[in-house]
Amino acid sequence: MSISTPATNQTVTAQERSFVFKVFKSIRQFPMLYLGALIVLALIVCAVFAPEIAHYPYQKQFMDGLTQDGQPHPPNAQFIWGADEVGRDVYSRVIYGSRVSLTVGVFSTAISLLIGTVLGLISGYFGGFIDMVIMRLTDTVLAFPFLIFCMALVAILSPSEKNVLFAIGVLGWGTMARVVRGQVLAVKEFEYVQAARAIGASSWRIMFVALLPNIFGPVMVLAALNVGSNIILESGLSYLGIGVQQPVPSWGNMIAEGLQTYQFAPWMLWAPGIALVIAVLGFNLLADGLRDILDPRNVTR
Amino acid sequence: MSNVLEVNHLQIQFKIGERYHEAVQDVSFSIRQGETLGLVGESGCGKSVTSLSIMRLLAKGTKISGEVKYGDRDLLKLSESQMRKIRGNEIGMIFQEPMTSLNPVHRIGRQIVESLLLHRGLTGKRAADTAIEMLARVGIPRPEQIAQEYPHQLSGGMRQRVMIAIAMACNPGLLIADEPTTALDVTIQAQILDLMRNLASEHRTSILLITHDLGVVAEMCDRVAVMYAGKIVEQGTVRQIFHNPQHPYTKGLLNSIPKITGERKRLQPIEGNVPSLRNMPQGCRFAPRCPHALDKCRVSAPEFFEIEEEHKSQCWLHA
Amino acid sequence: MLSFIIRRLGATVIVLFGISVLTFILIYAIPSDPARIIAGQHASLATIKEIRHNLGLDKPVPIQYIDYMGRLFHGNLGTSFIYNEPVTQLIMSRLGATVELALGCWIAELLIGIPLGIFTARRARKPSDYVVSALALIAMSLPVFWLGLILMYYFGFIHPWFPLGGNSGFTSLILPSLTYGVTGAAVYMRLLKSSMLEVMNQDYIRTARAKGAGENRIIWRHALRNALIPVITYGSIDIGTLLSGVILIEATFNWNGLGMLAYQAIQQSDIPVIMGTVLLTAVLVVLFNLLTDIVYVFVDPRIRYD
Amino acid sequence: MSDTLIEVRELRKHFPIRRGVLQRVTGHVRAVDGVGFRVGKGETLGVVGESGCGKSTMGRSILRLIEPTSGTVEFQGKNILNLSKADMQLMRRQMQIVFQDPYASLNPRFTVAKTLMEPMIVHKLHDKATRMSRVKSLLERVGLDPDYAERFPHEFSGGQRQRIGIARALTLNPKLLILDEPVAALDVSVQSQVLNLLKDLQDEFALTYLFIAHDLSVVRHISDRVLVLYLGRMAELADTDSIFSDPLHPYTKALLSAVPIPDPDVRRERIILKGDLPSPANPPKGCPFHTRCPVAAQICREQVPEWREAKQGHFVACHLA
Repeated sequence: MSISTPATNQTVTAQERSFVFKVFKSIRQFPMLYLGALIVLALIVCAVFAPEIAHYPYQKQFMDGLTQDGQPHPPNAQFIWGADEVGRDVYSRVIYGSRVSLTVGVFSTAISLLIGTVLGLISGYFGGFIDMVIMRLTDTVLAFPFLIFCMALVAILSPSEKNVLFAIGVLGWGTMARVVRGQVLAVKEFEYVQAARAIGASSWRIMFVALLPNIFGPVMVLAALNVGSNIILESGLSYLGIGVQQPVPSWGNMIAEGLQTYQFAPWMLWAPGIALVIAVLGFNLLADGLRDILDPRNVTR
Repeated sequence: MSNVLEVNHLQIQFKIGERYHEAVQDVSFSIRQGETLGLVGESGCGKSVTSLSIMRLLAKGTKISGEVKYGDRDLLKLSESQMRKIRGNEIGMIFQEPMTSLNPVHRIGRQIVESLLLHRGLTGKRAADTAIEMLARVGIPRPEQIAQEYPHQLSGGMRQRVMIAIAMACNPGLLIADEPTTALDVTIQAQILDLMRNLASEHRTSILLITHDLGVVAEMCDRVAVMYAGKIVEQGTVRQIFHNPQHPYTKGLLNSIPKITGERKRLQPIEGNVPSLRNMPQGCRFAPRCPHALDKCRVSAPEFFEIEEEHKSQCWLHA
Repeated sequence: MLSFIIRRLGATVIVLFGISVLTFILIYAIPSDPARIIAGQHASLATIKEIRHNLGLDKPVPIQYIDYMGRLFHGNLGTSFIYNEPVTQLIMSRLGATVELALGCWIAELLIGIPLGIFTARRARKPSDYVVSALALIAMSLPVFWLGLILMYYFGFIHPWFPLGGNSGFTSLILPSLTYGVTGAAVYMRLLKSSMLEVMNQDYIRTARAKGAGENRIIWRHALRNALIPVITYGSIDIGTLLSGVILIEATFNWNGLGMLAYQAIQQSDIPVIMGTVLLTAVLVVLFNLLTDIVYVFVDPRIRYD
Repeated sequence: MSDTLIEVRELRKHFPIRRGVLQRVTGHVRAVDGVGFRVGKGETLGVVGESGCGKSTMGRSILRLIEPTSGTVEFQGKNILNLSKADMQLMRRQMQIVFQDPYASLNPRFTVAKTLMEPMIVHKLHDKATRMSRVKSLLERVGLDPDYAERFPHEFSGGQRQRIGIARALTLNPKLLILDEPVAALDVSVQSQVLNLLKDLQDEFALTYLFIAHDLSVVRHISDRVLVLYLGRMAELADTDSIFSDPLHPYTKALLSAVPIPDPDVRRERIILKGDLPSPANPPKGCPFHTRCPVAAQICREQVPEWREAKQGHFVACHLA
C-alpha cells in the first residue's frame, strides 16, 4: 500500500477498487455462502412483501380457475403456475407459503437454540452430576420419535402455525445441546479459560464472555442447518394435516392437496415442492458456507 | 566414502492463496554411508519439508525442483510405484509425534508386518516372528505380548521404539528421523538416542537427523547443516560448527541457549522473529535480525564461502 | 469392555424411565377426556364416571403412573379406544411392515451413501467431486414425502413400473426405500467424506505412506476403519430419525405400518395407541443406540480396553 | 534468608479413578503427593520433573485453579486454601500465572486490549481511560508496540503472544508469578528473549517466581533454588549451584546426565534409566524411584525414604544419598 500524492480522488478509487475486488474474491472463494445468502434473502423478501409480489389474495377462488369439467386449470397467462382444485392461484399461494416456512423455521430454531445453548453450556462447563442429569435428559429427548411426538403435541394444542413452531422448537434442542456441550468441553481445555479463572472471573462471566463467542461459529452452522430441517418438518406436519390449516397456504398442505390430484394436475405438486427445496437448499448452502469460512484451513487462503 | 544421499539445488514451493511461496530455496547437502547428518533450525525453517520431499510425501500441488539422488537414482524422477519400493524399504522414516504416528485401530505386530509384507513378501508366521524379533531389537520387553497390543496401550517412548522398528524392519540404507525425541522426556530421549546410535552403527545405516535441539546434534551427528528461513546458511563437521561457528545466525543460536554447565550469565538473544513465508526479506534472509548486517546484505543474497575443508557459510562478512 | 456395555445399559434404563414419564405426562396433558370418547356423545354423567373409574382415571396421577407401568411390565399396553383391540396386538400386526420398510430405507441409504462418500473423498476438489457434492446438497434439501410423490408420479403413474403405493412384496418396497435412501444417503456421504479427508491428514497415514503402502491399501486398510467411527455415531441418530420419519413415507406410499397407526391414533385421540407406538419407537431407538455402542467397541480398540 | 512469601505444606492432589459399572472410586492418581517448600520474597524457585511428575498440577493447586485434596498454602502467613470466595477473589490479585502454550492461553476472540483489561474489569479497578493507559504501558514494558492493542492474538508470533500472556499476569500487580513452562513452546532464539524479559521484570517489580519447567538448562539459568519432583513426590531441593554440581538423588543425577550438551567434545558418563515412568495411579511401594534406580537396595523397595537435610540447605529423599 502506498500513500504518497495528495491526489485524494485517486486513493478513494483505489480503495473502492480494492473493496470491489475483495468482494469479488470473497464470492469466488465462498460461492456457497453467497448463493445461500441470496436465496435466504429472496425468501425473506417473498415473505415480507407477499401481498405485493403475489398476483391475488391466497384464499381467493376463481371461477375460471377450474376447467369445464371442474378440474384445476393448468398454467396459463392468468394463473402462471396453474390453479388448484378450488380455483385458487397456485403462484400466489406459493408466495404466501414462504411466510409460514420462514417463520416456523427461524423461530423454532431460535427456541431450540436458546434451550440447547444454555443447557449445553451448563452441562459442559460444570460437568459432574449436573452434566449427567442434563445429558440423560438430552438422550431421552433424542430417543423420542420426534415427528410422532410433534404430531401428538400439536394435536393436543390444536393445529396452528404458532403451535407447530412451539412444538418443533421445544422438542428439537437435543442435538443443539449435545453440540454445544461438545464444543464447550473442547474449548474449556484451552488455557485462556484457566487464565480467566486465575484472574478471578466468575463462572457466569467465563461461560458467557469467554466461552460463548468461541463456540458461536459451529453453533451458527448447526442453527442454519436446523432452520432447513425445521422447514421440512413443518411442511411434513402440514402435509399430514397436523399443521397449518386451509385456507392459509403452507407448502406442506399444498403438496398434500397435490397428493389427491397429481395424476391429472401435477403442477400442484411441482410449484410448492420446488419452492420448498430451494428454501431448504438456501439454508443448507448458508450452513456449508459458514463452515467453510470457519474452517481454519481456509483462513490462510 | 560414497554418498548414500545427495540433494542438489532443492527448491520447494507451496501454494498459499494464488501465489507460490518458497519454503526451501537452493538446498544442497549429501550424506555418506554410515554417517549422521544433522539438519538444525527453528520452526518454519524448512527442515521438515526438506525431509518429506526426499520421501516425496509432500501434499500434491507442491512444486519441487532440483535433484535428490539416492545411489544413482534421482528420486524426484521416479514413478510413484518405483518410489513406493524405496519408501520403508531403502529409506525408513520416523516422526516427531509417536502418539499419533501409529494407526490406533491396528495391533502393533500388524503395523510392523505390513512393511515386511510390502517389501519382503513375508506373510503369516514368518512375518509375525520377524516382527517380534524387530520389537526385541528395539528394546521392547515382552515382545510377543506387545505385538498383540494396540498403540494407545503403550507409553510415548515405547511407541517411538515401535516406530523405529517399523522404519528399520527392512534394513534401510538411510533413516530419516524428523524430531524423533522432541515429544519425549529427557530420560526417554536418552534411551531413544542411544537406541538409534546402536542400530545405526550395527547396520551401517546413515541417518538424516532433523532437530531444533543443538544438544542432540552435538551428541549424535558427524556433520551439521544449519537452516534458516528455507536456506542452509552454514554447513560443516560437528566440531567446526560448534567450535568455530561462522555464520552470525549459528553464532546467535549458540549464544542464546542456556547451558547446563559453566558460568550462568545473561543470555544474548537473537532479536526479532523468524520471518514468515509470505514476507521473506530481500537479500540475505537473516539480515533484518543480524547484528552485523551490511547494506549489501539487505540487497543481494550471499553465496557460500568456503571457510576450510567441509566447512562453508553463506554470509557476506566472509567476502 | 463388559463394564462399558453394562454402564451403557444402565444409562439406557434411565433413558427408558425418562421416556415413560414424558409419554405419560404428554398423555395426561391431552385435554380430551378418554372416558367421554369411549362413552360416546350422548352418555350420561354416571356412565362416564363409571368408565372413568374402570379405567382408573379417578386415582391420583402417580398411582395411575404406577398402574400403567405395572401393566406395561406384563406387556399390556391397554386397549384401543377406537378398534377396541389390545394395543399390543394392533402394534404387532403392523410392526412387521414398518420394520421391513425401515430396513429397506436404511440399506438404501448405506448402499448409496458409503460408496459415494469414499468416491468423493478420493476425488476431492476434482470436477466429479463437485458434481456429486452439489447433488448431495440438493438431495439433503428434498422433503421425502415430496420426492416420494414425484417418483411415484413418474415411475408409478407415467411409467407404471412400480405399484402406486401399498405394501405388497418386494417391488412395492423399492420406491419408498429409494426415496428415503436418496435423501438420507446425502448425509452419510458428506459425513464419510469429511471424516475420510480428516483421517487422510493424520500422522499415521503419513506413516503408512512412509512404509511404502499404495493408495488403495491406505484407503481400505488404514483410513476407512478410522473414518467410519463418526459415521457409526450418526448411524445411531439416523435410526431414530428413520423410525419416526417413516410416517411420512408410509403416508405417501400408503404403507400400512406403525406410522399410519400412530397417525390415525393421533387424529382420533386414541390415547393407548399413541402411547404404545411412541413408547415402542423410543425403546427401539434406545436399543439401536445400545447396539451402536457395542459396534463401537469392535471398531475402536481404544474403547475396548478403556 | 529473605522473608517467606509463600509456604506450601503437605500439598496433595489425588484425582479419583472411577471404574466399573457403578463408576466407583477404585483408586487415586496421586498427581501431587505431599509436597512442601517455601519461597522467599524476590526469589525464583525452579520446579523440574518429567511429564507426569505433577509439577503443573502443583502449580495450579497453589492458585486453586484445581482444588487440592489436602495441605496448606500460606501466602504471607495466611492459608489461602480455606479462604472464602470473596477473599480468594482478592487474593488472586497477589498471585498470577503464565501458561505454556502461547496459542491456547489467549482468547482468540479478544483483542490484546480486551485481554489485558479483563482483569481490571473483573476486579472493578480504574476507569476506562486509566485502564487503556495501563494496557499501553504494560505492552511497552513487555517489549511490544502499544499500537498493537487493538489487534487479535492470531496476528502475533509465539514469542509476542507469550509477552502478552506475561503482561496479562502483571496487570493486577501481583507479588507471585507461577510460570508454567513459559518458554517450552518457543523457538530457541525467542526463548532467550523471554527469559531475559522475565529476569528484568523480576528485578523491576520485585516479583517472586515459581518457575515450572522440564528443561534443566532453562531452570538452571533462571532459578535461585531448584526442586526436583518425581511421581508427585519431592526428590531433591537445594540451591541451584549445589544441585547441578553436586546432585545427591540418583534420579537428579540421571536427569542431569541425560541432558544433551551442545558441545561435541564433552563426553560424559551417561546414566540411561531403564523403563518408563510408573503410573502415578499405582506408584511403587517404598521409594517411588526404586523401579528405575540404578543403585536401588533392599530398603528402597520397602521403606519410603525420609525427607531430610543432607547438607546445609540441601534436602533429599533417598536412603542412600
